Amino acid sequence: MKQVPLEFEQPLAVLAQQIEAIKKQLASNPELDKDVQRLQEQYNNLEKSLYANLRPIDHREIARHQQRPYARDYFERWDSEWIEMHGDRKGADDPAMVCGMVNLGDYHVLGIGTQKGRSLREKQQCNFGMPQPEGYRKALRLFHHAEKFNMPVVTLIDTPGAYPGMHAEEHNQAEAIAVNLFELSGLTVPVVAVVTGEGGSGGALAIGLANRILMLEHSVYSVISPEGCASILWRSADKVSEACEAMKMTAREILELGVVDDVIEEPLGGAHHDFDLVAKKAKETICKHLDQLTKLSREEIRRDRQQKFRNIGAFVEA
Amino acid sequence: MKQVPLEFEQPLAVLAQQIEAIKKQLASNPELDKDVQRLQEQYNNLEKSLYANLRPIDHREIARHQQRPYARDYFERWDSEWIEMHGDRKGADDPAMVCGMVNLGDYHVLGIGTQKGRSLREKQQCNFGMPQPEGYRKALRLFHHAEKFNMPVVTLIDTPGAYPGMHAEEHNQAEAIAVNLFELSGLTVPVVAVVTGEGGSGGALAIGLANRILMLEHSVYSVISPEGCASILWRSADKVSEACEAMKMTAREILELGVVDDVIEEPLGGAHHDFDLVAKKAKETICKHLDQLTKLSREEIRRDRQQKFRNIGAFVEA
Amino acid sequence: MDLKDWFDKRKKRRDDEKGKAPQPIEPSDDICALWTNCFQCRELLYTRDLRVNLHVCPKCQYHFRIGAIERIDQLADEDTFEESDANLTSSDPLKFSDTDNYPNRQREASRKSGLTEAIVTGTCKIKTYDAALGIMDFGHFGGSMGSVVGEKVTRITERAQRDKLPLIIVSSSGGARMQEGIFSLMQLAKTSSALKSFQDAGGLYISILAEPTFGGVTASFAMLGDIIIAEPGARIGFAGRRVIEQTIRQKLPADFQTAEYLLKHGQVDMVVERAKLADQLAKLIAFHKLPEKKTAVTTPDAVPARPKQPTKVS
Amino acid sequence: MDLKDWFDKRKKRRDDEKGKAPQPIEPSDDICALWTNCFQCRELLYTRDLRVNLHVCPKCQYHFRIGAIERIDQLADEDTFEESDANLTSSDPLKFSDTDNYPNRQREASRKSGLTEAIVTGTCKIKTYDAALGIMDFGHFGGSMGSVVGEKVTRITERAQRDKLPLIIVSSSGGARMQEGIFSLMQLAKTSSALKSFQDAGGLYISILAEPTFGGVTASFAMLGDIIIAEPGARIGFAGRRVIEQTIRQKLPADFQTAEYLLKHGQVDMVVERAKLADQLAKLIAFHKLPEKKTAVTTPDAVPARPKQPTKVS
Ligand SMILES: [Zn+2]
Ligand SMILES: [Zn+2]
Repeated sequence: MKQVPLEFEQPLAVLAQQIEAIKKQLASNPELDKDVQRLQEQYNNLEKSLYANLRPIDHREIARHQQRPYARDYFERWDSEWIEMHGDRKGADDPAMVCGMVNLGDYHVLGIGTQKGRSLREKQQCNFGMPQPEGYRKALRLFHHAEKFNMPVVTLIDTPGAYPGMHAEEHNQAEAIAVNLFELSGLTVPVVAVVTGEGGSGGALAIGLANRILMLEHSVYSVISPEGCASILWRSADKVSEACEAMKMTAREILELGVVDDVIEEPLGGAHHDFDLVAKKAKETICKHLDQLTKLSREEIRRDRQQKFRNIGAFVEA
Repeated sequence: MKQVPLEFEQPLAVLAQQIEAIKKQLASNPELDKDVQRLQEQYNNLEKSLYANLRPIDHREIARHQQRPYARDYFERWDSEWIEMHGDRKGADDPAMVCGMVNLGDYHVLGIGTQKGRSLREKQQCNFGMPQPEGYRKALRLFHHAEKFNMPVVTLIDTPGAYPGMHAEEHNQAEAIAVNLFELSGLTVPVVAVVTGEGGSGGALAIGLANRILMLEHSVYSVISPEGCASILWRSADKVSEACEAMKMTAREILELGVVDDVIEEPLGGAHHDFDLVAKKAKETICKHLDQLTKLSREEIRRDRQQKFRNIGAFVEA
Repeated sequence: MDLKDWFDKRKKRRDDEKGKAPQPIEPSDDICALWTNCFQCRELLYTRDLRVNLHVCPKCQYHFRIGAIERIDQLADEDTFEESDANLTSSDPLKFSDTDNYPNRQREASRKSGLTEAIVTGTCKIKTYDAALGIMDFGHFGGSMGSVVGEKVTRITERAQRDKLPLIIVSSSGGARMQEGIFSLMQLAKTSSALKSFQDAGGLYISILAEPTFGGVTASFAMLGDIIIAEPGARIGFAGRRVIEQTIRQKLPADFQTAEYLLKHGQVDMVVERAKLADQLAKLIAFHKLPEKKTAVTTPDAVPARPKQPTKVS
Repeated sequence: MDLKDWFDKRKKRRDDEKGKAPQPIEPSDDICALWTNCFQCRELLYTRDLRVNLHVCPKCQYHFRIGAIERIDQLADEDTFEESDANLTSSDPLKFSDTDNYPNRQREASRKSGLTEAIVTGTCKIKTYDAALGIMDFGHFGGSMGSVVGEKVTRITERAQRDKLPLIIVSSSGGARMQEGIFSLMQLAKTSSALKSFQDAGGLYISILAEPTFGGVTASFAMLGDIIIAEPGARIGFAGRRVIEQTIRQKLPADFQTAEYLLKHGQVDMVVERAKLADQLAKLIAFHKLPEKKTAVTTPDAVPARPKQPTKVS
């Protein structure tokens, strides 16, 4: 798959083109080899320096890269025979929420993830990864399935947020999210959530109330979209980068704030450069946490999760 | 409220007219008084004999009388300050399913009943008493409320059945009914169901899986509408009366079959002749059964209900 | 013919035929005819080929209705099915009579289906996994649910609970057994109640919906699966299509109430073609057998892939 | 001004005024102005009359937004409210700054609202019934939920669970406190989790939705009531109207996201006008206090009908 460069990667793309152009002349002009080597070195240095100095908004661009691996890409790599489960049983099957039975290492887990869609058609069906209330209720059904059969729940989060539409409001999007939080907090099976791309607001949290929250290196997680934040607080759409910075939405920042438990490294350039590697690393990290969690009793697993969220908050008690 | 006579009551109606006509002449012609007395006696005898020899289809006509008391009529009479609870929390509030908190004698009960609607507009809103899946899910929500707060559930059944429509099928009418049966069977609070009019098929049973099933004297309860039965088995719409007879759908017959626990008497002519009296009798009978049920532990209450239905069936074991 | 006899005879026949080349079968009373028209694509199919293909049209994948015995044969490992409660038969509690009486209609139904009731229940192995099984047969009395169907579903559920077996029920039903009146209706309550106990105890129930599943069966045990599978093209619903069209006075979409329509509307977990059904069931059972220890995992891969020979019935 | 001081002063004033004829009040910094235009019917209303009428327009029944103190005053029996956790204040975990920094914005919010945070919590009696109470105030920082709101909701829920009190929360919020970033979002999880424990323990939680309730508050504790009540005309939703219109590029119905619209769409149990709210709460609490014995029933009728005087604030 040919990588589509992001805006901040343009200098790299230009270098790469130059290298390609010279390489074509190599056969007739062997002494150009040195130029190629020099340029390749420049390329490598530039890439490293770019990725060593990413701004929050750059992370966000990587997190939203159109070639980024989505939930199905992980499930397929973890278990080529994973079995998808459809529907909320009450009238809808939301393609933006993918659920199924996945063999993850030695664990049988209920995998639940938002799905943005790759092709335009799939994107539209998935509302670009923004679930309807029915999607959250499908996830809820599977939470209960996991609880009944004592299976860990692994959720993959990559959503701009819950879909803001008329149908969604009429069908009580807010309740769908709230009830998921409510029920997730009561599960006695381990829940591990991974923010693989964008973690957008309540629509992300609705499958993210977990014993362990992991984030991919370039993924982001925020209470409101930077666009929304910029337009409300700065009253200017130009201030998205400032908003990204101010909200502390990158994996490393949130790890430092103590909300996230682990950050999963991505290959240089982002997860879309090597799906297999990222799926493997994610699997290892998830299993590491499952290994810890399954040592607890079921009641302890619930208490662990409740305690985790009980303690999140920053305030002064005079 | 002036009573609207049913077809089999026409002879009575004719007599009543004659009596009215003569009464008008009484002032100028006092000796007609004897005729009035004689006719009134005739009327009373005819009424008694008609009601002593009702055919199943006559019961059904009384059960479907347009002036028959509906769920709201009972709730209002039991508790003038009863509090209605609306909605399934997920997008709809089905007016065909009325739910609320009702003080019934000394009990705080969750009252749940189908509602046919009195005015044409209300009838249409209520789909003539045929709930949508959302109506059953509203009831389900209240079952859980009752379970949580240890309140008896009292259901009032008067429905031709679940609504057979495209929306209903799309939203899984079958699942809505099945899940209600499933969840009702697990409740540990007393459930008393009263068939007050028509008990039509699965749509009735969906709020009827109770510790005690009571029927009003003229109410009917059947697995399929007599029209449906006639058209399938006799292949003739004319055979409705035969179907009514064959299916054994009247209160007394079902009592004899052992499926129903008690029959509540109606005033001569049917429940619509005296709402207050019928509401009072229904209340007394329900409370009598609640008195018995609340003597059991919560687990015993559940077992009592499960055992009741475990034992229903007629078969030969060779 | 008694079901046990049938299975015995079949086993004998299979043993006899081992190693022989396939023989053309003769049309007989037992099987319909030599040639069958596909209901969907109208293709003329050689009946034996159709049977070998699990009664799925090789051209358009139309899934023909199949009887309980055929179905058991397709799902259960060879000679592992043990029937339970075969001795339960309908009584006539209402002394019901329409243009004919209920006992006569029962006899007629049994003559046509070769079964005593609209469901066969028992235990078996599915790709080596133990399971409790219930298979409805639309060919018997329209797969209608009376007291016997209700009782047998309840008993196999209780059996599954007692013996900690996964429960698998294949539904195919036109609805209620009208001739048993209120008793028929109450079977919805009885079966749902049994399933509640089973599922509260942690039992796995996989419900399979086959062409057609309607009415009381859909509104009770068929819709209560932990996992619900539909066969391709199967029509499934609560109310029948005609009743709905009469009520709403409007044409319904062509795919209304099909398995695929239900999948789209979130009512079934998956649509699985008949040829893959047994394997899928084995995978699902394996997945829900949880490893107590990490090392004790039984993955579906561990299931021996034993090729299954379709039974030749004559 | 400290909330406790405020209540003390108010009590003193009320004591002073006992037996006096009502005095015309002077406009001051504390109250807005002598006259108010109704937002809905544009009627010019004498502000004092409006206040006496619980801030409900006497002409069109428009329910004005009211502050937390006003609301407590309307719901709690006189002098029964005891505030908890008044000592919690926001910190600035992200060192957040947009066109101004977060601490400055906090000070500004407090100056406007007279409160330290967007919710006031405590215990009180409502028509003689003990209750735990949380009242949000849209006038403070748009009723946004940050760590303090989350912590106070959690603590009052834990208090209700410990002391077996019914929990009543009046929500009014524009959504998240952006300045607290991910901490703000996590308060949805924290409050919902606390409510799960409370409700598993059998606690009664009545959620009241007041104009306006949006975003994270709706998507957590506001929608988790055993009973959900909305005030007439209140706008309630997850996403804001403008965001939705931009997304679907289509005009929304005029009554979209109003309390009455939500009632029609099954999202709230009832819409209760402000004048009847305290009585309704008392009835609901009474109904859920179950008689252990038949004879020990406490019916709402047993509640003394004590006429409540609206507080005059100056
Ligand atoms: Zn075909
Ligand atoms: Zn007004």
